[in-house]
Amino acid sequence: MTILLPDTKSTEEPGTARVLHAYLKRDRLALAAAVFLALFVLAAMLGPWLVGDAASRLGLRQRNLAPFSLEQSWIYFLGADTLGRPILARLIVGAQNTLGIAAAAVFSSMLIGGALGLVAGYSERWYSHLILRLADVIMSFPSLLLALIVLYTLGPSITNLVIVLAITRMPIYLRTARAEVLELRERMFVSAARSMGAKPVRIILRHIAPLVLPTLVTISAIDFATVILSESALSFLGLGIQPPDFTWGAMVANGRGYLSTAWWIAFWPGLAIMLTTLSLNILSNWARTVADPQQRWRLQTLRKAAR
Amino acid sequence: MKNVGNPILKVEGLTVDFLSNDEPVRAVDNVSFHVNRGETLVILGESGSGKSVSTSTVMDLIDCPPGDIVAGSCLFDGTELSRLDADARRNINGRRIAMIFQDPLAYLNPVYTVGRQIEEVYESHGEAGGREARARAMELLQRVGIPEPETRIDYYPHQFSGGQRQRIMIAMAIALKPDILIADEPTTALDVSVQAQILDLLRDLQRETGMALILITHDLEVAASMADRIIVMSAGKVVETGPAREVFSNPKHAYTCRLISASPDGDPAEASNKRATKIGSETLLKVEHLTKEYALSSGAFAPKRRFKAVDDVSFEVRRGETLGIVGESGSGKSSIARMLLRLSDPSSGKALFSGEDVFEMGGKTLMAFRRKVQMVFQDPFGSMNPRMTVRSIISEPWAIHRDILPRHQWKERVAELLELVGLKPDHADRYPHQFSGGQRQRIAIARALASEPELIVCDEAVSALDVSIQAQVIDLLADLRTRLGLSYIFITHDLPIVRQFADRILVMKQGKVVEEGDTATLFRAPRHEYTRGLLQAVPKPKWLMSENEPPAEGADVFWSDRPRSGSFSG
Amino acid sequence: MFSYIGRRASHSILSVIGLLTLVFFLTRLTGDPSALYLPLDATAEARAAFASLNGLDQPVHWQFAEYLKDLLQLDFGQSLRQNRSAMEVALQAFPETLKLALVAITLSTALAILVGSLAAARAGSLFDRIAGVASLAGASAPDFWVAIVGILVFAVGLELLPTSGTGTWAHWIMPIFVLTLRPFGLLVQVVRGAMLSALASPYIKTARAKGVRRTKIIFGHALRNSLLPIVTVAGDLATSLVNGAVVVETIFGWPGIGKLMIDAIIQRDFAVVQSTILVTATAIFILNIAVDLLYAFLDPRIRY
Amino acid sequence: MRRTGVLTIASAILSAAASSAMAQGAQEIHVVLPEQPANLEPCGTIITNVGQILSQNVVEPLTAIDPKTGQPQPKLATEWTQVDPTAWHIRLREGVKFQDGSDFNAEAVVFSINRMTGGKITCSNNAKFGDAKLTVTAIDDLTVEIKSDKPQPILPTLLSVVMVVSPKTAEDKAVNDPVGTGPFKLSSFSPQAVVLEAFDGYWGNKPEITRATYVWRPESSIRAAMVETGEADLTPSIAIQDATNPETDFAYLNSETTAIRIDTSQPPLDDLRVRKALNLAIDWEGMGQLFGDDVKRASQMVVPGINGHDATLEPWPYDPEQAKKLLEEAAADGFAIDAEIKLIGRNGIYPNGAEAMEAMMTMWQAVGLNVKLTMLDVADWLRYLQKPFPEERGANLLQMMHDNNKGDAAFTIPIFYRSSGNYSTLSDAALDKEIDAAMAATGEARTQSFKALFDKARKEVVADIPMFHMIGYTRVGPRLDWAPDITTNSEIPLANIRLKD
Repeated sequence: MTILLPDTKSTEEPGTARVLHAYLKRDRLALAAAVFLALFVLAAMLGPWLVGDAASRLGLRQRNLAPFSLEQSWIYFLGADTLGRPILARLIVGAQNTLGIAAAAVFSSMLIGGALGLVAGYSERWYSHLILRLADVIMSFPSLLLALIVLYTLGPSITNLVIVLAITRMPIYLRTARAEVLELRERMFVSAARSMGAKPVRIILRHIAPLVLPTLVTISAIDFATVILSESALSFLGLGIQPPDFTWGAMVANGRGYLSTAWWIAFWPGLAIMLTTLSLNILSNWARTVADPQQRWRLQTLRKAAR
Repeated sequence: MKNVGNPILKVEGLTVDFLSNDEPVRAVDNVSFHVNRGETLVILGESGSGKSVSTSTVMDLIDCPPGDIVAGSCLFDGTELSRLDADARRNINGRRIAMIFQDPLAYLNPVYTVGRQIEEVYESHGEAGGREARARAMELLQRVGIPEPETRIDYYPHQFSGGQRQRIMIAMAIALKPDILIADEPTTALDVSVQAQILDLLRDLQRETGMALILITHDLEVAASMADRIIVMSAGKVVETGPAREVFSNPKHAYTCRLISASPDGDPAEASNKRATKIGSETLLKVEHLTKEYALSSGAFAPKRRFKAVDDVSFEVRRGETLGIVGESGSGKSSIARMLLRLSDPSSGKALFSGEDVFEMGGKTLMAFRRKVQMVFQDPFGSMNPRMTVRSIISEPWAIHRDILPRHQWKERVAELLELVGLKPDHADRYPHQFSGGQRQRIAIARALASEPELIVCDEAVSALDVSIQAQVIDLLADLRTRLGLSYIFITHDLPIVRQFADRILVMKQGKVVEEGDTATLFRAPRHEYTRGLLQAVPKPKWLMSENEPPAEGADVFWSDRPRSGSFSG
Repeated sequence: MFSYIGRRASHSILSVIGLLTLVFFLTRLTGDPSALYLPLDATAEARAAFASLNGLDQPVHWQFAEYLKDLLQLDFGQSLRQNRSAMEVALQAFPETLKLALVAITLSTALAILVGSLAAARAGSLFDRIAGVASLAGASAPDFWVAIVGILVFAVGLELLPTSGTGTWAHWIMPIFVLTLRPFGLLVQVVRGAMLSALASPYIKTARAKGVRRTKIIFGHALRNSLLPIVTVAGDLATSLVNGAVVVETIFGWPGIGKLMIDAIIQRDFAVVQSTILVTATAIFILNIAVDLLYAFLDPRIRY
Repeated sequence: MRRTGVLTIASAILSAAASSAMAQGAQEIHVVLPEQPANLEPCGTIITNVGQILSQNVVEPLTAIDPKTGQPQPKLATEWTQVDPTAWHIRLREGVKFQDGSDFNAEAVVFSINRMTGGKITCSNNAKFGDAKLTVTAIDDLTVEIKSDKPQPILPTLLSVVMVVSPKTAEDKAVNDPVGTGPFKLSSFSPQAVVLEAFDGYWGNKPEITRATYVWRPESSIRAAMVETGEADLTPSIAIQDATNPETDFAYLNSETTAIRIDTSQPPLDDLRVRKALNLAIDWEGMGQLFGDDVKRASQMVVPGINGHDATLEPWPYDPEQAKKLLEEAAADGFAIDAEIKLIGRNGIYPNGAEAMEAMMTMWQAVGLNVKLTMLDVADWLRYLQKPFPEERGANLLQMMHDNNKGDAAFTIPIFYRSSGNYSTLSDAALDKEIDAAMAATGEARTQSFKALFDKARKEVVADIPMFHMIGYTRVGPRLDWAPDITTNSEIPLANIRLKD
């Protein structure tokens, strides 16, 4: 704490829903981002119920239907794709795969990377060196090669795509977790626990992991965006999700050939990706501000005293 | 020399808020003070009293928002500061008013050489540049007592000791001979002997330049030894003001009285000691020839140097006894604690606990030992996991040692322990950061007690606390000793505290024990030169020193006995 | 210092060996190249001849032993596709990628430092918000999408820039723009965050108390201390760029190593895959050491 | 916002740079190909991107196929006679020189054929000869004799893949610096471009173009844009959606036929009714939309112009009701029509290939078949295409495309329908016999036999679902006077390209 902030305890604790809500309302951009994300997540969850099988219904005679035409039903409001399927419906259904794949990949890479990072940071035995070298190897292993290997040996499926993305993102969490542990394990409460006779497993799980987690979660928000983008880059190269499954990334990749003739095919999913990743980035910025006692005031309604 | 002319700085009715979601937090409330040329004004207060905020306002260091200057005026040399534009105020900073801070390592830019940082003062005010600035910086370093300034000028802050860094800060502050020097807790992080040197330096410089000195401190002795006038702040308000001697000898405000009486040795030491009444004859812990060596590598090709942090230390603790281990930073006292708790391994030596060598223990014996010996750490916040509730913190020993207490009794026992250390049972569901420093240390003690230990090692356990809190925690420890028959190893750099509390004292210097004896004897007739030095480094009140005369040794019985109050160890 | 570099080098060599081993065996899980190199109607004999000609009929561990033996003699194998040494192919492509990567990372770092510092200095201002959203928006769009739209707009629509290819400096503009977007967006965030925390540091108070000018506080003190996290992230981003900007290289016809690698992977040109990975891994290892040395240069407290 | 910023700066400075980049010499053309040629080995000219650069430009074959009749025409060979069923005499053109100055003669032809068949290099063209063993001898300076171990009635057709190279070419190593007799010689080959320059000593007519630069971009829209902006003059194989300008974009029937292979050995696909239903369930007119208006519905695996193509053979109509009925009948007979059928597609097989598979999957599902699409990478897909097929493949339909540009159905029928055929899932001894007979026949008998076989395949066997004879789109810049044809997929003879003034 610097001299400039009085050493008084704040009467409120950030973390309660009410306060977070107030902070969110103060930052309109973050609020908009949260609303967007909530919408997308809702769409992902309710998608099938909302649009039924419209997303895969062929309409070969309304291929590349332009958007905003009101002659067709509302579902064609954003136009139709190369097989005449309504883009709106595909966006809604695609949200499920897109967000699901990214969430699963981010979660598993955070879990595995974080766990390995905890071990590598806390222990100085041979296996922590092995873990570090492994991280090095993964980091210089081209993700495209990995994608191809998995595609070929395990076959195309959503699970396998998640495996590829999770493995490629893992070193980030591993390195971050390790760096945090290196610092945390010197902290006094760890010494205190050791002096009480706590075993390493207890120290790692009970004392260190809960403090590493917020950092990892912050990274994961940005990583979520990265994963959505790398998934779409894989689709561009033909190594991503395979038809008939699709994601927004795959929709952009498939529509790219029509950018000059039917821009809407690649535009809407591209916009969806952009808004999602942008929202995540904005929200993670917001969360960082909330978590930082030096900056938190920016989100508060500063009420001046009466003069 | 004192109180001549108009005040160089006059602060009137200053009120500063910090804004947040709720009601603004009033950091400074209607504070007025002034300082004259050549005078030393001490602002005394405990943490959170708002003493730093008022001077930071003068320096335009408060960011608004979240700060909010509600009212007040700062009249500097006849100019109202709040009417000046940013550039004019910048020009005053460093040239006419300078400031030094508590933690010079943090307050010096780590990536620039100290020379460059001093030269920057000249450059920023267009006073000098290039060679000239460098020459003047070198002169300054010389003046503040940095050895070999020609070479050290190109060193980085981290390459200096704590005292030297503060000297460098001072050099920077006096570069342009300011009218006022504001020193914000300048010696708090320093050892007693270094503190004395820095205070001497400040006094000398003040005499040379005739500047006014505003010293902000929570330390009664430092305040007394420097102050011409004193203002005492509490909760953002000025509660007492007046000439130093008057305030100290005749405190009027209740807060000031409490502050002065709370200092650990407010009453004559021998009368109010909290030492053990019954000491058993049974030896609980016997340490023999304990040594800890570190290998220092100073470069790729240089041979490894060896450094003994603890050098052949032997001592005994009897059941029911409190052993004080005293030393300045780097004396090896904390290394002993870490080794005894098996947090690090000794290079050689033995420690027999109830007859068994601690360092040979393993498995079950070690677990049993961990139950019987507990540690209370210096920083009560750092020693508790911020993500755990008080309940899980206190019950952690039971989770580790499954045989102490069945799980269904945990809740009840936590409540008992909280009451035992003077907290409420319903505090159990809160988190550490919701407590004050003293309360946190009580929680730490409750946790230590949870495993029903026989020996508690307190490593600077009260050093981070405010004076008034220190006394309460010591009282608690003494009380628990009587009630539970505990033994303590009490490690501190603060002589007066051990004087009250320890039965026997070990004085350490550079890893070696230089003196050992029972408390009363050691304080009455210190045998070793180092011990004497430590006792004498405690600052003496200014009004007992004659001008131009270095502080006399043992000038006044009352004040030489009067301890330094709470301080951080470096 | 030397011992540090030595230690790092030995770690990296271990990692590279591990990497090559892994790549060797895993690529061979991806199927038989003969199917790709011979016409669909080639006979079984032709396939067998192809396999024995290229040593693909041996057991995999035997092939690996051969590969290691050749490696020791600095023979990195022949490219099946290109009829020449695989290493020659990789080394020809690598400088093209390196050129792009260096320009892109330098440009994005420089711009990000400028924009991020100004945003942090005026945190909460309109400029801060616009800079934040605009840079993030750039970083949030799929790069191939930006690239194609860029070509359609600037080359086809406005006829300002060449569509693709190499040659004049005008050919650099769009690839660099696309490559810069994402690093720039991420770095602006990093710079802003690092600057905000640096500006809240105690030594900034000291500088203010000394009467140092605001621009000098921002760029001299805060920025100088923020460089460490910036270098860390920029280093990571540079690593991924050095690994090849596949999408940009593919779309703009830039003959770099990323495009080479993806072609080699899809075509099962194993020797080229191995050689490109060896080249990029070595480059990344050198880059990492350079970043570490830069740390020590930037922060006098860091000594190896 | 950023873009407009870039725009204003760019517009001020760049127009000059951009236009200079597009400036081209009068006699020089730029061709942009979809893919980088991996190498320039003249023995690999049947690979599209190699052939489009080298074939007829740098190296020339002994014979050339007439795109209209499918009959071999003289090139470096002027005459040929079959002396007995296993031997042919080939008369060579006189006065031809290689680009390195050596003479073209019988020795050179012997060298070239031996180099191709020798097995020391990987030679794609050699595959056209199947497992035939050739012995080549020089009879005199300009006559060679080619003997084979079994009758080769269409040897002159096969000779169109024999690219003659200078005898100085390395015999045991694939090369990237081919030397042939063509009107152009290789000037440079870098990862960015291939440059050809006119060869002064060419035996035939001097081409108008003196220099040609080949570059490559995989994105069709970018290639189209390059021709539009004048950066390039010609690009083959643009996607249908990019062929928007009737002035520059030429559609031509190429030799490719798309189809789905039905694995007749796996239930329920072993039932003829199910196979017919598969053909009837597709909305062919709607599907055609995916491939452009000029696309031609296919009833057999070869395009018109190929010896054996039956122009009277009707393609399957769209009749979902009939399909459902057939499936009901099959189900009634105990065929598990609800079993999962894997539809195996290949990434990037042809433009809109994945979309076509998605559409067909949906249509089959609509008639009640449980079809599930899996898109595979080339190498993975090949395992299903070629024998030996994977053991546990289950019922499967395979997306494929067949390219017969060699004038004769002999390059199609045996591999698809004979039990020994590499892609064949059939094992019908009677059919095998019929095919063998057709292969040995010559003249009109050969044509009629092949036609009969295609009829049988369409009506009785139904081992595949022929889709379309594909249309290629090529964008040709306004400077050029040239139109693509069926051969454009394998060669772009620069000598045929004229420049408008």
